[in-house]
Amino acid sequence: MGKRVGMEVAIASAEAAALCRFDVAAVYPITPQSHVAEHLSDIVNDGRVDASFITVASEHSALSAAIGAAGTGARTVTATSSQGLLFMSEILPIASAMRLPIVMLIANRAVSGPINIWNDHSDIMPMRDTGWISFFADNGQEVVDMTIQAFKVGEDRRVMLPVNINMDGFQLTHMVEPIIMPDQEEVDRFLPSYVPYATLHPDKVVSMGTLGMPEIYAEAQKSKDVAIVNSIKVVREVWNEWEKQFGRKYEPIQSYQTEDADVVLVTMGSMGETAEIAVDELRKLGVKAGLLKIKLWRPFPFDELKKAVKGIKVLAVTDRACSFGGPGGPVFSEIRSALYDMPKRPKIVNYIIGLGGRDVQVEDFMEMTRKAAKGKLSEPYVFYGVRG
Amino acid sequence: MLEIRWHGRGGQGAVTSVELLALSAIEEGKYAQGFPSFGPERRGAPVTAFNRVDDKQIKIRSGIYHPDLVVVLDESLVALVDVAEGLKPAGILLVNTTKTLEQLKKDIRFEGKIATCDATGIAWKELGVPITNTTMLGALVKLTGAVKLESLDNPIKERFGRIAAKNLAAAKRAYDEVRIIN
Amino acid sequence: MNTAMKNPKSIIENFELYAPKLVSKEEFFSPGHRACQGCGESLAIRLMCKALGKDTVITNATGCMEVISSLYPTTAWNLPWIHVAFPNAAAVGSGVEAGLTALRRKGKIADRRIKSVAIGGDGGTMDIGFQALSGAMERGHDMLYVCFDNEAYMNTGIQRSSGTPFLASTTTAPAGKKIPGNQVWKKNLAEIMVAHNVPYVATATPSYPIDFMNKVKKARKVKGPSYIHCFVTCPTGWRTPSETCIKLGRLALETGIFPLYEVEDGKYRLTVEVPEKRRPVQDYLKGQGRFRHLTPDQIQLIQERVDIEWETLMIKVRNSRSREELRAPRGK
Amino acid sequence: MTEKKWPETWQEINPGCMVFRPGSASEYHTGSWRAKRPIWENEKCIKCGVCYIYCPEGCVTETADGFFEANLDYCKGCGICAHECWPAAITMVNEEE
Repeated sequence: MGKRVGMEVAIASAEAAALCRFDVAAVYPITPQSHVAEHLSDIVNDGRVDASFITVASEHSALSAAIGAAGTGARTVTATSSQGLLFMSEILPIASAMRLPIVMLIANRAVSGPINIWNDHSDIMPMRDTGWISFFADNGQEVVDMTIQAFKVGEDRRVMLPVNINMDGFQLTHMVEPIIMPDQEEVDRFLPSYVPYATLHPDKVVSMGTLGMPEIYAEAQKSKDVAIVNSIKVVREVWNEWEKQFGRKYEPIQSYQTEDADVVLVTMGSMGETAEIAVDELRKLGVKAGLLKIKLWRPFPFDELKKAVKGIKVLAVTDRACSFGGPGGPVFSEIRSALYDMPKRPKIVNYIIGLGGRDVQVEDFMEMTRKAAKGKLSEPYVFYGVRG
Repeated sequence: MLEIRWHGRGGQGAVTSVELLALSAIEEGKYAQGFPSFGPERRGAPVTAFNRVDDKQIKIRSGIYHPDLVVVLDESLVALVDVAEGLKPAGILLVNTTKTLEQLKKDIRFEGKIATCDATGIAWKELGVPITNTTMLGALVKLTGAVKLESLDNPIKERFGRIAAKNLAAAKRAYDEVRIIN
Repeated sequence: MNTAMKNPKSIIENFELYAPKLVSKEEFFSPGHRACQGCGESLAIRLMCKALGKDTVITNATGCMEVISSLYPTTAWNLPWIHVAFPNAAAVGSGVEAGLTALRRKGKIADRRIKSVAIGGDGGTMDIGFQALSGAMERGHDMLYVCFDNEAYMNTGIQRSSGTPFLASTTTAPAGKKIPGNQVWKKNLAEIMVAHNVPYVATATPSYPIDFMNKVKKARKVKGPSYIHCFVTCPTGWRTPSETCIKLGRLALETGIFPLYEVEDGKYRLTVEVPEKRRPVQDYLKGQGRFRHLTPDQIQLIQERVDIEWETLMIKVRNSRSREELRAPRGK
Repeated sequence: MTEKKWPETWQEINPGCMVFRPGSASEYHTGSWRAKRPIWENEKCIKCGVCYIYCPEGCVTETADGFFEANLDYCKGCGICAHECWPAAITMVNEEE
């Protein structure tokens, strides 16, 4: 059942894509994604996967070439980070509108300026409304598993949408850690070969990317929204299947020590495991702390969230991005809005943490939890640990 | 859990060392992390890299501030960088040097154990080049027992191919020669 | 009276006179498209598709041709067609090529060559799409890029592009009281493509349909990148009568403003001869609304520059040699 | 001009707004744009096909006897064919005539 190996997570993500036997990779290098780009090209140039690797001239071209390739029916992968993702932003909503199941590995990184190459989530957050399915990984194992799952979810005829896997830059991408790498035969069993809905080929002529007049544009948008909203069923299905075959459980929202918890942290990405230690430490001190880890960011798991917060008095939502001039961090405002209709909802506070590679330690999570217990902070959202 | 900080200069292979140690531990069935100080690495500039090794799953993903062991690949760094910063009082400072304790004490403010190993000398003899990262791995293994010495075999073979045997020989010599000098 | 009647020698030789009859009757660009009356670009597309034939995938940059041909739920295209955005046709086309190549190699699609062809206007090619084009050509994809250059952003309302000629009046470089239109000379993209070592580069115009179609066929055969810079008239943007669409392309050639040539493996060749004594640029400029404001001095300035450009090209035609010819003989 | 046929509901929109009916633009008739239409005088026609090749609509077709005619469902009346015809066999006349 797979092989336990030590591997850098960026490399492991490329290996996972290789297990999916991709046909085309179009990738432009950017720190901290560059090891993904390099390793994908290693895999292709060593002939381990029969694929074309396009050394595109920009991220804009990377996603554009990925769309062209996916349009022909090729299983296509790309990867980026930060400014690169923002440079792709023109093309992101088109990829989903064209219903092409491209898989994108994102090494999450802060957005300039000032320029900063370190990890936070300010690259993906502005892209949350582009119609991509978004997974967030806690660790290298999840990166590998989610990469394989992403192809299956995206290519499902009921979905037909691009999927991105968010892995924290450096914290995950540059980490050598133990990972169970599934066998090729296992992945082949899990992931059937891709049968595209339509392809650019003269044998069956299609026009892709047509003009939507006002008379149909709104209907087209509705159809895309329904597709992504409904995709959560397929995500659950694929994750159940994964658990059955590989024994590792995935849930849109993963709860940790929340059954009797009064105050519960909310995290996305690699800080989740550090936060678990904080919960353990707080429990030793008699604080009924817990943790919710969001694994599926789009489509947002509203039902799972409502179920997960039952009985909780205070939610301390951490955000690794700002919404300047907005109501708080994007995860916070999402969660607060999601729970608005609940007759008995927890109080919700918001910490902006871990911006641009700022380390957040166990003690920080403990302190945040303790301060949040009152259900109110000094400000609507607090930049935790910011000097001044 | 064992936490280790490596000091070297860009190009000296500190990042390779943390990777090799992590791979060796994982191969033993242990849990480990190996990661560089995040950011651009420039040849010649002082760099750090980190390891965690444990028998249980390692959840923590924040930085290492209080290591159990500090490894210094390049003795010239001792005068430039506070290599003992945050080192646990019960921890060990391992330096690639031929200097005496008195000489080292001029630059190092650390009351705990200090170990030295002439890794440069060993590397010259065994490898023909003054690249000390694999050599110092042997010294590290001796001082910490993080992994078994033979667990270095496979990762080093995979990494270095034809010159693996020389690297392993160098590590073995450092394993034998490293001394705690206080 | 058309120019052909006045100066029959300058246009088509007798051989070419009946050539249209020999052209494939198959239409891959259907009527019902919403291009303006007398649109030179839609004509060029129609001819290009005939020359390409059915084993082709078209990638279209945003622009007039995409808008007028693809109103959902209909399409004017009888070829596989994809449009993504404005600046990226070359990148998308390179992905199409990579996809087709990989799938063919892996036996997932039929084993026959399908040509990826990307098209865009002057703005989508020479300005916003330039980086993507440079990358796609430099990487050596087996693809053809055709730029349909009507010398301004026509889709958005005749704004100036780097393809806009010197002193032409556009909506963002208007003929004002102080500044008389576009202040710089047109960018020579064909030359830039030659500098990319693209094995086949050509200029063309639908006014010379057989020449254009032959170039498309030749470019299609190239196993690697090829580039055609196709000069097309825009009656709306140029403020010219719709019926003069073809004549203007001919005048552009006969005045030397837009010479028709090809560069094969580095060697330049004129494909349509121009009379020894070229017509004055005045003949081309007059009657175009965008040049109506020009003074005799300004026309003279254009004439001088065209003369220099022409001579520059002639030097290349006379002296350039293909890489094959330049290859040093091996051994002795 | 034919009726615009939009899909009625979002459910009827093809995924990705893909169109699987090549050449379906011809359902729309651009003939209504025309103010003048071309008339061929076959006595003058030399059957060279210049009118056919230069038509931006592709709506000029060859008849069985080798002459040419325009499909007036699509002809926009641009006048290129008349302007380019060597023997002046085509004239543009007002739609009302």
